[in-house]
Amino acid sequence: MARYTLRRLLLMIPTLFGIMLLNFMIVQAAPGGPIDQMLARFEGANAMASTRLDMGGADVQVNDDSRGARGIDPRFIEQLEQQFGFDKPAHERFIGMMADYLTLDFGTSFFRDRPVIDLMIERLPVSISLGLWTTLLVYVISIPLGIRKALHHGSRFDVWTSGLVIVGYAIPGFLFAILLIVLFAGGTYLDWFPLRGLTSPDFDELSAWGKVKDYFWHITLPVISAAIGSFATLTMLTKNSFLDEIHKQYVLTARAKGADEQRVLYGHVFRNAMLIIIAGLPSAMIGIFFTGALLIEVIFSLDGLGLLGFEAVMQRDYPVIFGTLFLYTVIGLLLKLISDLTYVWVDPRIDFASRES
Amino acid sequence: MSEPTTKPLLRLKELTVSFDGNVVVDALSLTVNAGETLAIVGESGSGKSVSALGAIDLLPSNAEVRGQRWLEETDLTRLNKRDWNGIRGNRVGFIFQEPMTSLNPLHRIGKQIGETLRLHQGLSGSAARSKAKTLLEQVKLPRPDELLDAWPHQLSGGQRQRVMIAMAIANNPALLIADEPTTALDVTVQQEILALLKELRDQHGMGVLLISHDLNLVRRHADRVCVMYQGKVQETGSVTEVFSNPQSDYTKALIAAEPEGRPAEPANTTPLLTTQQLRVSFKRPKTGLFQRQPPAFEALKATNLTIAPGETLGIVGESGSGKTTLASAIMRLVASQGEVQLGDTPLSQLSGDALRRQRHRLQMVFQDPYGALSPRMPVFDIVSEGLRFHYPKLTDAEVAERVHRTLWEVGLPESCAARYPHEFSGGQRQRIAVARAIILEPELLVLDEPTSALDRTVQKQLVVLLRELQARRQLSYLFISHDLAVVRAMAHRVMVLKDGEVVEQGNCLDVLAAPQHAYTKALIEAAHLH
Amino acid sequence: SDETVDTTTTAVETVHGLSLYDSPELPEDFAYFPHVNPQAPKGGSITHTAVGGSFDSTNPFIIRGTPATGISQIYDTLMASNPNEPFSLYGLLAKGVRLDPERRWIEFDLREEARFQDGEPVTAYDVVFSFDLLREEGNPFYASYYAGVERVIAINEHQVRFEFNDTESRELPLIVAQLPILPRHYWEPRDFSAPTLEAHPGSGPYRISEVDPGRRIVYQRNENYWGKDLPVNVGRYNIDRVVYEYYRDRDIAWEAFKAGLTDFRIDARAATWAIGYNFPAYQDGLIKRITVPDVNPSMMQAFVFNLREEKFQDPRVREALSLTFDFPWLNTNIFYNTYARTESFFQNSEMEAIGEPSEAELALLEPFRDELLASHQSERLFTDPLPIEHPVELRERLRLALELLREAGYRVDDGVLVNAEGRPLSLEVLLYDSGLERVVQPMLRNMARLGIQTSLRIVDINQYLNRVRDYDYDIVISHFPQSNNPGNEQRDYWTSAAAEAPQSRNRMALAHPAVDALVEEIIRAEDRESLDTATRALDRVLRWGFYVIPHYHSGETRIAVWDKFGYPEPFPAYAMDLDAWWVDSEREAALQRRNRRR
Amino acid sequence: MHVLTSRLSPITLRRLAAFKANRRARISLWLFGILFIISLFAELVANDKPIVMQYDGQWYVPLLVDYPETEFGGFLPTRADYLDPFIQQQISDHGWALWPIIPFSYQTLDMQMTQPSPAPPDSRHWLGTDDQGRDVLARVIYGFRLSVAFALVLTAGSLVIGVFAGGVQGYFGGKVDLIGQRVTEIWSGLPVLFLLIILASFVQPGFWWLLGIMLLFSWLGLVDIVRAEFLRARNLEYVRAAKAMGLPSRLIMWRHVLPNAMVATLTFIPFLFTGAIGTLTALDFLGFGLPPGAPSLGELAAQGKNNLHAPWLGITAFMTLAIMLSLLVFIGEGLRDAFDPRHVKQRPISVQENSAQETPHV
Ligand SMILES: Nc1ncnc2c1ncn2[C@@H]1O[C@H](COP(=O)(O)OP(=O)(O)OP(=O)(O)O)[C@@H](O)[C@H]1O
Ligand SMILES: Nc1ncnc2c1ncn2[C@@H]1O[C@H](COP(=O)(O)OP(=O)(O)OP(=O)(O)O)[C@@H](O)[C@H]1O
Ligand SMILES: [Mg+2]
Ligand SMILES: [Mg+2]
Repeated sequence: MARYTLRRLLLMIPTLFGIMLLNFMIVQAAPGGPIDQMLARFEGANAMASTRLDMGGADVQVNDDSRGARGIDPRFIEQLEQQFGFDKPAHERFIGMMADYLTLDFGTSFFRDRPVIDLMIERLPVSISLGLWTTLLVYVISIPLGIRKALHHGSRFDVWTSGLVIVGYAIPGFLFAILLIVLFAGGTYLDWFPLRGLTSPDFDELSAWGKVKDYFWHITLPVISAAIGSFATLTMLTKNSFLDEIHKQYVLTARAKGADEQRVLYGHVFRNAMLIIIAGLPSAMIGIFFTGALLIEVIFSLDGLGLLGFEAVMQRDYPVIFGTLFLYTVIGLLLKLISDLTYVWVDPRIDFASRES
Repeated sequence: MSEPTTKPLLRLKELTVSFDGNVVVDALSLTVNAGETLAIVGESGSGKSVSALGAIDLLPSNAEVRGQRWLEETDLTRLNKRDWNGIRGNRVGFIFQEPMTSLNPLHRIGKQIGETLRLHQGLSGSAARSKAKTLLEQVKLPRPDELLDAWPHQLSGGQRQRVMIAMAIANNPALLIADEPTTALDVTVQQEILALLKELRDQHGMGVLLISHDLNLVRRHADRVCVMYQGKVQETGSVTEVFSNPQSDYTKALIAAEPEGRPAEPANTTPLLTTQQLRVSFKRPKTGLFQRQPPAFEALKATNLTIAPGETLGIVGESGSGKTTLASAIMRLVASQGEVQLGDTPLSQLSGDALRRQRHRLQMVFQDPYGALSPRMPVFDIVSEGLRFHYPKLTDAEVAERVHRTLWEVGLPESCAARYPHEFSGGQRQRIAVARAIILEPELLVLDEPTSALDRTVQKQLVVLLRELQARRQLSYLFISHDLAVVRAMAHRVMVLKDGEVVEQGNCLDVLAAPQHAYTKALIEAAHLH
Repeated sequence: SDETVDTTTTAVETVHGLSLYDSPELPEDFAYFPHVNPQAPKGGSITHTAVGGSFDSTNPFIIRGTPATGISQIYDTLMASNPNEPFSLYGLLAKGVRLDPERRWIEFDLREEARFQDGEPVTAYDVVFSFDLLREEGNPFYASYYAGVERVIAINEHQVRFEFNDTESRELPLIVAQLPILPRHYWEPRDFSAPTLEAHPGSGPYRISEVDPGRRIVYQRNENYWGKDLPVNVGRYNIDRVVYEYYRDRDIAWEAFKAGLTDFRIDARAATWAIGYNFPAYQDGLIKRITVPDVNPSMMQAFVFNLREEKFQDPRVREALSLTFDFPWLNTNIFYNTYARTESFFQNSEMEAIGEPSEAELALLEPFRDELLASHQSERLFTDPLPIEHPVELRERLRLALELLREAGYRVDDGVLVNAEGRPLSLEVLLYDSGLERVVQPMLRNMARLGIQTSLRIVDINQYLNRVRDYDYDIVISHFPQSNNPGNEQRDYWTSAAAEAPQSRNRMALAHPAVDALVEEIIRAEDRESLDTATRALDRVLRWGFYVIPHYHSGETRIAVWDKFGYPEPFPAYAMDLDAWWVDSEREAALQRRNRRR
Repeated sequence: MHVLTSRLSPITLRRLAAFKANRRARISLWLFGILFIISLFAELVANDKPIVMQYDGQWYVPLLVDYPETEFGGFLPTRADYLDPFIQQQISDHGWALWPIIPFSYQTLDMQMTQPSPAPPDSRHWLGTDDQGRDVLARVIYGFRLSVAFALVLTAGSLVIGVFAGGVQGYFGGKVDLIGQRVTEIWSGLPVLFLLIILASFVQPGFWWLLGIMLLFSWLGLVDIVRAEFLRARNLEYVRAAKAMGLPSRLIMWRHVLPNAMVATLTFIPFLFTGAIGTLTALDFLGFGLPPGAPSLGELAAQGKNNLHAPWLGITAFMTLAIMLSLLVFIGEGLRDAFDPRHVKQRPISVQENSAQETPHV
């Protein structure tokens, strides 16, 4: 296994390189680059990405330019190109970028003038809060629920819980988030929860317990909205995997040993049924951390990584795009390796050796 | 033999079991007294296992159980789940018929035994481990220290069966239900295990409900016997009574049935299969993911053998001696060193498609029939699959005809074709596995314990069928069995394996009559061949 | 500074205010602006909803970073404008000003008591520094905005002089008078071009008191503001705390307003205004809705034809297409009848052309009669009154449109409108804001009834800008915002020079000698009268040319506030002047009590 | 029927019976079928032109043929707009017309609305109108067809590719796995959003374009789980047995490994299906989706968000998705039961106790 692990680690280098190269080429090929963005800002049409997510409201096109724009000095464009390094050919830029990455230098955002890594670290609390609690909530509820459903397959309990999780899945997350806000945080009905953010403005002055309370008070609605759609798949997966295992001979053996239902289910069936679920956990984490909650972030005005990435794409903020991509990819590849090793840990019969055809 | 008491331990009254309306056990009544062994014998598929499972409520949910059951003074029909958990594994030990599939594949041996101890004796940690080790020693498992950390799939059939036994007796149960407990064991180990059970019985007054098709064994180890046929009890009585004076026709037939006769001599002596220096070694179990790999375990040491067309080579040997490994190596299912040659084809040098194209020439019946049948395939598909693939020209009707004929030949009704493997009894599954292999009429058929779960009558029928096929098509068999009587009826030559080495080989009758090696002697001695 | 200083300075009279055309209305000793309440109580707070989602910089002068809203209120300018006049400035940092009659230079005398918020005096060197800083390191906008300034010199600590190279522009002196003054001592050691989140000092009435990116920025009224008793400031800057709350989502911001988390809201949407106010706080009378009539020309928002396309060359085709825009339907069914059709490019101002052309207008137009007749294919421009009276009823409009198209050589062939060569007329509307789809679709549908092949394309903003810059579109939605004092920017909107430039605002790529001449006329205008004449003439040329399909405007600003504010009534004529609002402390306390109870 | 059943093999009959025994699945299948068929004939159900009409004694089939307005006394030589009050007046004066139940198509702007849109449900618009004045029900019907078609193709496509890729990697292991995995990793690292942006700069991305692009990536989600299941299953005894029988790898994978490694995949099918609709929704939401005007459920959801004062938009979008998904999940459960060898007729597993209690005691 150690050799396999080492081999996988080494293979990550070409994989990463391939991903970066492809992305670099594709991103460059997309119409509209950072220069256009700068010009757009200059013209007053600040193409903030979030307006893209928050459109269709006003009756007039978004435009707040009242100064009356004037022609742009071509020197300014040249200067921008120099500043962004576009005066160099693409392959030089790519090689330069990869060389910087080797020293873990991810560059500086074009528009924000902050190191990419700082931007990411700054947004980590939001993403981790959302991701962690959502994942936890989903796993803590779905797995026992799925098991119970498997035990009572076809019963009334099974039917109504299926209905519930499916409805949760079907409800578009952003609509649900808004519904929650209108019901529980708006000015029309109840006003129990805050509308926005991760903590209160006076967070620093609160006692430790107050801080905890404040944090969960803020995170409740976003987490519920982010989680609502995720119960269904995991619950059904758990249920079906259990249904598949629960009749096997070894379960009978466990029963014959006098193991109670809990032990049979969690001690015996669980490990057999959960291969995919346990092994999928790392990737579920990365999914939830890094991409899952774009709209939730917008609606609750939480600045998380999802929004950072999306805005970077919309603004063509190349350093942020590639920096975040690089980090996600590295983490993703590592998690993938971990999940492969988890397979072997969960089921020792699994190996990765070749089977001749 | 100890004096059986008359204190009733398990009482079944009018136990009736039906699956989706089909009655498979019809009003079975029996009593097992403390310190007594009651044997149930009977035809394969007659409902022995189902009755035993029904008694302690372990049947699947599509089974309907009626009738009354008592364990000592406890009315078993009125127990709730919690009560059952206190009884099963503690007061009632259960040895399942199919040891190969009955262990949790993802728990180490030590943990599985330890769990029983922890559940009922509260033992854990090193105490449980040392107790588990003692148990493994009691059931004569070699290398117990190492095997505690092994996964079930790293054990041979007999070894797994002994783990099952160890689990069942771990808590000194008052009642032991042993469903074919020794099918995968060679006779010497079998003797020792039975002696162990006897000792427990005598020491703790344990009652044993023994299900077996081995009449020899029943005669020597049971006090009373109950004969079942098609879900009904044919007769019950003390062993001596029933054996000396059988009442029902079936019992008579059963007692009379004994594999007999000899295979026809092969016409040809140019070898069909040759192995040279065939060796297999396995990685030893590792305790942790990143632990150092211990040195490999040599399961099969350099083995040479030849089989001529129309010849049967019997393989006997101690459980765990490498018989299955040898078969798998010949089948090229495990990585091995050395040469295997089939006819002119050097199998060991082929791989991929070339090897696959040779495969229809040699087929195998696996020791673990349950595991070897796709759980989601109905029997018809299982049996017909190879046929359809290797003989694509056959029409659907021809395929169906051959499948039904083969099923009939192995003694299965046509109606079973649409059922799934789990809906059969152990012996029936074994016959499905045999049917799947013989339907292809390969040149070489490797049979790994094909009769272990069959009662004498069916066994006899199968032996006859195999011999007839051999005679007709000049099939060669590699026949692995613990049952020397069957080996005698099937094999031209035998080979005795011990610890991965061939300790003796020769003409079947010669070896059986005049064994050279000490192990062979012990084996034949224990077998009580007539 | 050791620059040589022109001694003619003293010959020019020092004045207290400037106005674009005439002299300022208010006398030198005015006590306060007429609209303010000089007794307005101080205190309280106002919470705005900030647009744009988030900010990451407190420096609004540079191109990088997203600046926080409202930063400008921490800076004083040299002069402050009077909301009651179109464009008149009175001394703020400057107590007196001298403008060369030839407009070659302007001089300001700074007030000695002027102080930055950190106590340092505001000097002429700060002015020079600010100007150079903005022009060199600031948003490139400033470089072009101040392009007409040759140089700025500090005559002494309290006198500063701007020298112009562009003496044509009447606006330029006023523009420099609005230059925000940044503290040199603070910025000199710092990198100006990089975004920052520091609460840097200004000299104005408010200072930054809390910076919480992504959440809010708070400005606190400066108790010791050096200029609080200046006439331009009396009765203004009354509210203690000005808060801008950031919400990434518009709907959530609306919820926040309903919940009382923000207390001031400008409603950009007809539907919310019409039916959204049915929540408890409004029903309890705690929220007040005010409509303030627009004080500046309503912005022209319109579908713009790309005249580079052959198919849009014919004015009859453009007119026919204009007829397919069924505003009455839109207004009734989508906009709750809250909008009015925009007709003029200078709608809602005296610069709008109405009725038949006046003599003066005709005088400007006559020299181009031939070109205009050729380009407009009709005499209507010279003879017909404005606004253009189209038939209102849709079928009639379509009938007329079809006639026009036939005149232009089109015919309907098997349901498809084709030109003489048999090529179908097909066009595509390019959008990036899907919210405006509802404005486009009905028009496209009507076009389709004429047999025109239409499509709507919604692309992401980057691609949109890219294509617009390359004139790669048939029709886009564009805007022509106008101030009360049109000037240089008109060149960018309409002239043939701009039509060539890739980055201009001349989205229709209009190139017409008459228009070019009229634009110069506007820029040159010496007084209001001639300015208005020139704009009206331009308006006529543009409107009769059907270069755009005008949209609609609301003509008023819709404001909803939690009822705790006092404000000047009537509203000043040329700006809303929120700075003159104040908070009624009793009502504020009552609201707070209520909101706490909820 | 009898002929049919007698021709089916006993095992198929048994599976059919198991499926039928699941009442929810049966009803769901019926409902889904009915809905889908209705939506297949959407043009007959919701359209802005009459199915047939008679005018001045002449027969017309506007549903199939485009008649110019001039036929009916108008002046426009282009396809008549039958909702135009003038034409309607003409028709009622000169003949009659048979209209579909919903006289609006998905793109029809109602020119005679009684209240500003988005308008709440009323007798004219059963589910109200959206913010452009289009009939929501008509859009839902067409949108259902479009979404289901999209999802069907996408699901089927991703299943085939995903199961194949995952299966091959998992089953063969070794180099195939090692290299295949790296390729999938690189593939999944491709920036979908940018590809869409690039695509949008060349063509107006329509149904098939989106389908194609999505198909390039949608299967990636399946690869890992299928691979994991194959990795496990390939070591099982029955797979060895199949191998010993001489079956080629493809058959072993197809007939032995796959059916036993499909739990997760089968579970995911309904979700893949709705996920595909969700993807379309998200793309529409971000503006990279179907061309404007297309009847998309995603656009409806986005409208729901942008028009909170018009809750019927969001509710309709949600109900449509919820109903569709529930039906699919229930059908999926029925299929699972049908192919589950141990399927028991809808009885909870804990019957053991019950049966014990039923037994009369002495
Ligand atoms: N789950 C099931 N569903 C339907 N029928 C079953 C099921 N399990 C067992 N049977 C049937 O019940 C009958 C009795 O089976 P049982 O396992 O008790 O046989 P057995 O006497 O133990 O035979 P063997 O000696 O072969 O093990 C058999 O005919 C078998 O086909
Ligand atoms: N995968 C494996 N890994 C490690 N050891 C193994 C593995 N498979 C078998 N062994 C060991 O190899 C030895 C031979 O096993 P094999 O299955 O060939 O025995 P056998 O002769 O068939 O015994 P039985 O009669 O009990 O079936 C046993 O000791 C077993 O523990
Ligand atoms: Mg049995
Ligand atoms: Mg064996």
